[in-house]
Amino acid sequence: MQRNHNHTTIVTIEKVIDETPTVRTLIFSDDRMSNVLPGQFAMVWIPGVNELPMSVMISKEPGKAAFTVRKHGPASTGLFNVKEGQQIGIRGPYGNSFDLKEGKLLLVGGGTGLVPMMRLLSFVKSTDDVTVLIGAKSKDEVFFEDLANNMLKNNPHKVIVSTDDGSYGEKGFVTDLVEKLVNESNFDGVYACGPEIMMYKTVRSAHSRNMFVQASLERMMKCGVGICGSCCVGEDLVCRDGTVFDGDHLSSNKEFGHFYRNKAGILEKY
Amino acid sequence: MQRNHNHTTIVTIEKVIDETPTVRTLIFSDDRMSNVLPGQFAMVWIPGVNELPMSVMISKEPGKAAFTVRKHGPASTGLFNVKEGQQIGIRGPYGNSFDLKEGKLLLVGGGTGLVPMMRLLSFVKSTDDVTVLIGAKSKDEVFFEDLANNMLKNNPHKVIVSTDDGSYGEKGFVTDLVEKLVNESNFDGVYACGPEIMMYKTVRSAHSRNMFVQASLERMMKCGVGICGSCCVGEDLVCRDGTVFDGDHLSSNKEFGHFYRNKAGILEKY
Amino acid sequence: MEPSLATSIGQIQLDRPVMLASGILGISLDVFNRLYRSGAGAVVTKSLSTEPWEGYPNPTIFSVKGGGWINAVGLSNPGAPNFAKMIEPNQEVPIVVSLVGSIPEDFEMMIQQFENCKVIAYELNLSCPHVAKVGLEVGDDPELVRKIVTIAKNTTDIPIIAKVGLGTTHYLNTVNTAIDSGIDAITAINTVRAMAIDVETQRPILSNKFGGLSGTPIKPIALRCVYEISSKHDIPIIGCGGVSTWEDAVEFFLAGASAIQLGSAVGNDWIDVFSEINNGILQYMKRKNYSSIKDMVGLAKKS
Amino acid sequence: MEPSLATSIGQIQLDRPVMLASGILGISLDVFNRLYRSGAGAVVTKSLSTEPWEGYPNPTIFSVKGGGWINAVGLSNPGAPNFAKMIEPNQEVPIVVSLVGSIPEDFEMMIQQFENCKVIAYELNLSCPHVAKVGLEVGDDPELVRKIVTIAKNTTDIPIIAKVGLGTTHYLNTVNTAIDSGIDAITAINTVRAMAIDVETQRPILSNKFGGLSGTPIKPIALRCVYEISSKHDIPIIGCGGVSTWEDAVEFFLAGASAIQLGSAVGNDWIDVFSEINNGILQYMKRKNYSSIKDMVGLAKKS
Ligand SMILES: Cc1cc2nc3c(=O)[nH]c(=O)nc-3n(C[C@H](O)[C@H](O)[C@H](O)COP(=O)(O)OP(=O)(O)OC[C@H]3O[C@@H](n4cnc5c(N)ncnc54)[C@H](O)[C@@H]3O)c2cc1C
Ligand SMILES: Cc1cc2nc3c(=O)[nH]c(=O)nc-3n(C[C@H](O)[C@H](O)[C@H](O)COP(=O)(O)OP(=O)(O)OC[C@H]3O[C@@H](n4cnc5c(N)ncnc54)[C@H](O)[C@@H]3O)c2cc1C
Ligand SMILES: Cc1cc2nc3c(=O)[nH]c(=O)nc-3n(C[C@H](O)[C@H](O)[C@H](O)COP(=O)(O)O)c2cc1C
Ligand SMILES: Cc1cc2nc3c(=O)[nH]c(=O)nc-3n(C[C@H](O)[C@H](O)[C@H](O)COP(=O)(O)O)c2cc1C
Ligand code: FES
Ligand code: FES
Repeated sequence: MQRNHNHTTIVTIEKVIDETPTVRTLIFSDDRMSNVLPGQFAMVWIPGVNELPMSVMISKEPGKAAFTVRKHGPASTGLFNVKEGQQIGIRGPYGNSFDLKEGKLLLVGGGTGLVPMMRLLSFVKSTDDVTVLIGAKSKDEVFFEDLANNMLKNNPHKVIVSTDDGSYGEKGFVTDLVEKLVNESNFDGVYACGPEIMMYKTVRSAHSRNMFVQASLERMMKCGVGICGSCCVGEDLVCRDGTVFDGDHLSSNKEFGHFYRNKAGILEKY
Repeated sequence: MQRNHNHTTIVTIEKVIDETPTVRTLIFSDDRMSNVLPGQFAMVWIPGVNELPMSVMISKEPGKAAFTVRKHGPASTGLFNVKEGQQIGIRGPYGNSFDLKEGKLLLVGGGTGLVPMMRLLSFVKSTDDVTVLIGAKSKDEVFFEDLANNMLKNNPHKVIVSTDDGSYGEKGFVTDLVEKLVNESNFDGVYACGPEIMMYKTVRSAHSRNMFVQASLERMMKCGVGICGSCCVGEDLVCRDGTVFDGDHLSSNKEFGHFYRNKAGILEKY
Repeated sequence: MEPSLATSIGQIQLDRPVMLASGILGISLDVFNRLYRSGAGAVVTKSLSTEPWEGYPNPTIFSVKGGGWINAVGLSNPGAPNFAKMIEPNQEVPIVVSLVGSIPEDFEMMIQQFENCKVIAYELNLSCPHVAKVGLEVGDDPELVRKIVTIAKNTTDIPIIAKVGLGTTHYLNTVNTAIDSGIDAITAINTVRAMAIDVETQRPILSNKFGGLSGTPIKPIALRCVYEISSKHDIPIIGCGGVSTWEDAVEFFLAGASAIQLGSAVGNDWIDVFSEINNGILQYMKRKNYSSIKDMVGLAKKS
Repeated sequence: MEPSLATSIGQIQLDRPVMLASGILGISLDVFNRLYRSGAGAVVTKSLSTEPWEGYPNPTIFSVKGGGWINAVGLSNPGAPNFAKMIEPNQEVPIVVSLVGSIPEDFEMMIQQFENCKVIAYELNLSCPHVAKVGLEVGDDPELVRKIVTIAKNTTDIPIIAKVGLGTTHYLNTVNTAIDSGIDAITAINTVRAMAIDVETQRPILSNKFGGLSGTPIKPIALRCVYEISSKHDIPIIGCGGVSTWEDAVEFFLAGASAIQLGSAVGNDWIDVFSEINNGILQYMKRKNYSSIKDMVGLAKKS
């Protein structure tokens, strides 16, 4: 089975949705990807451009899946520019997944880190009381707020947006909100995906209060299968041991929240 | 599946039975081989000696199988000399199998050609009326007579031995007996395995009377899987298209009964 | 319009681009006929020598993990004279005669045997052990390659193909020499030297100890060789090594091969493999709107 | 008595005979510690250069049929000086430092960086592109190999291993030269040059077009190399290429290797592969009544 995952499959982009000026969702058909667990990712090949890791986004239609990509460097810009009808290659799914608790849940997502959060939402029970925090720099960069509200319409829920500049929703860092919420009440599960510093603070806030918390890490990835070593964080390989790690484990990792490795593998400070 | 068949498995010879001064049966444990169909064969590696094709002999015990080998050239002598506790390599099973009819059956075997016949006997219905002809040069070389009688003890049956020199059973060539029997009564199925000329005559006798007849051919075999070409008879590859062929098909094959290929692949007359 | 599977390898015209590789089932005219009816575009004979060879004792073939085979049949063959007589009646099948020898004159003598036969090309198997230089193959000696190709070209007007492999010399040097000497096409590649040991009995499995690795494992290597040759030279190429699906065949076309040969796949999928691959190629060509094989040869070099 | 998994490669002593091959996860001391705890007998670092290298853009790795990988990570590495600092704290893990360079002085400079580190050996990766001769690798130039081995031996007393591969020159010549120049051991083999093309988008998949084939497909080739080297030379050998089970490892021992390295298997079976193979070897040794790995090294050559 493992071996088949690793073979590249060519899929055609059927639809492209502009989420923000710099974020797009690209929809394609693929049974395997439509059924991945929250937190799992694919290695996405943009022919002639690059290959990069992408969380697998949900799609409304069965048998379909998507990638939601923010235009950034050359690889992500290449994917961002893929048009309807064009072909890309995918392999995977790779990685483990979030361990979904029941009860009172807190989901914290920033930017495209919301992708695994949306898939996590598709697994919550209708009895769960779910709070979703969406962090963004400014109003322009907010997306998936409606989607989250819509997915939770039958749940007791709150979707709170906070922008650094206060141009939309609450003003301030999303992690300040996290600290406030975990201080006020106990959550059965806290889940984070987004910028490392956001995850680091979220984990610290929840873990210091003995709440179950998990974060899905991002590192430079070349192989996605645990061979090349480029994704290591301390002794963990994000692609294979993660991407999802427990707060417990992360709290003892000396690199999480502080260092990452560049393309040559040199440790650099965040 | 095909690929797994092709991997060599090492088995230990658990028991050696002397059938005649030049024929021995070697018993080993192997689930796959214990369940082969009549006509199927294995490629048998005698480490340090050679590898040769062998019909898979039945064994009384479940999960076991055997080879019954006549000491001849270097390869078969190598196998003949394998002692209890020694290891050999096997791959397969290879080849198709006999198509067992119901009713009045005639089985014609010579020498180690009796091996697939014994396995065929293990599949006959208790209502079948079975005649087994065993051909041999002389008394010394007769084996499996008791086994055949024993296997058929609940059937209407006859086991007839004929020796070329008349030292045991009827005197003469077994093919003369075949001609006599198919002349006297109609058989629903005639099956032959043994020296090519014996099979050739048996097929001719039965096929000319429109009886269903099959023979399991022997040719030089190097690969057993349809690559090397050494086992070809006309346009057929014995290892892959056979070893069992219908009388119909054989009657139109120009080489069957007349020619075989030597180790260099040169056609030689029988 | 239905795309056409026809292809040409220089002067050699084929109805279909999938050939049977040398050494595989290539022993009788009846089998050649059957293979041709089953979809093979041409059949390459076993490599023939001046005299009959018995080859090595068994085991001569071993199946390895990953869908490949190691073989050491030892070039067993009936010899060119016997073989020529056998294929004389042939009218229909496009036969490529594979030849093996250690001195240039061997090739002259053998080609002359086939004067009365319908042969579409000769393929020189350069992976024969070198008589003078122990451990080398014929293809490792540029001077010898030059002489063999020259004598073959001088003996017949029928196209001559050189089949190269990963010997001890860089195969691209052999290709260079063969082209300089007037070769018409290149088949790449032959099997790759390999071995297998049984851990229970603790001995090499093949009677010859070493053998040639073929099938799926060598496909990525063969593909790179075709791409390398076609990037350096303007010579028709036949890709060979590990083809078992239409995708494999198309990869070779895209890398620059005008036709492919296959052998090991027959051991897994039997003779049906030819029509399956032909059909796959045809569907692909329809989808991509190609009218002939030529339309895709070498496309991967453009990117 | 329980058999011992300890082995020696010349002067190099290992607790366990299964090493992590160069380029695989070999980037951080924390990971090295984890691998050692998981059963690796030693870890070989990524091949280090004098300066940091970013390597090629993605795709840098591709999975082929038959359980293999083609990679072209382009020897990305943090550079010897950075790396040396990183492993300075190491006390416990047997680390082999792999080095890559194109001039002999590179190796002198790099080895000096590790003066304060606990390193059990240096492995010279001779599959680095040749700067002067386009298309060649360092290992294809005997004169350069001689100089590199000599300078390395003169710079340190720690054992030096040469890692060879199927370059464009016969690898046995490289082995010869390395031995003549005083090498302590040989690792055979590196990846085999290969490629993959996507039939839909019709382009080579790896950004570098060509890459190195590793894993199951190359095992029979690597095994033959180990057997060939050990048949010709009395030099300690580390077998590398396609090991994924204990049987594979034992095959290499029987062919003449004193230890093995593996890489690709980690991509399939993850880090557990080390303890699984160690256990398998141990069971085998009990069954065959061996007390040490040495008892089986080279046995297949006796038959
Ligand atoms: C598991 C995982 C899931 C991801 N999911 C998404 C997603 O759903 N949507 C999304 O927009 N982005 C996602 N990313 C991030 C994405 O893969 C890219 O890293 C990011 O888009 C920047 O890449 P770039 O090549 O365009 O930028 P570059 O200009 O090439 O690089 C910018 C920075 O990104 C980092 N980077 C480069 N390549 C990679 C790489 N292959 N992996 C990780 N970091 C890299 C480098 O450290 C570099 O400093 C995910 C990353 C991981 C590891
Ligand atoms: C499908 C099949 C099933 C067989 N089953 C049995 C069996 O159950 N018991 C048994 O004793 N024998 C069996 N044989 C015959 C056996 O494989 C050998 O061919 C025979 O024992 C003589 O081999 P040798 O190498 O000892 O003799 P050699 O002295 O090497 O050869 C004697 C003659 O046998 C022929 N021969 C040699 N090698 C082979 C080969 N690999 N395949 C076919 N012919 C060969 C040659 O034409 C040669 O002239 C079977 C053969 C086939 C094809
Ligand atoms: C059993 C066997 C016999 C072979 N004999 C020959 C031969 O006689 N001459 C030759 O040039 N190649 C010979 N080869 C090599 C094949 O022609 C081909 O180059 C190689 O098997 C790679 O193709 P494949 O992977 O499709 O099998 C032989 C291969 C096998 C498996
Ligand atoms: C992703 C990857 C990176 C590699 N990098 C190096 C390297 O830096 N230096 C080196 O000598 N070999 C390198 N190799 C080759 C391996 O060390 C090893 O020789 C080869 O993969 C064969 O072993 P395997 O089949 O067990 O993987 C690399 C292999 C892979 C798959
Ligand atoms: S991305 Fe290569 S080890 Fe994780
Ligand atoms: S034995 Fe090789 S083709 Fe039949």
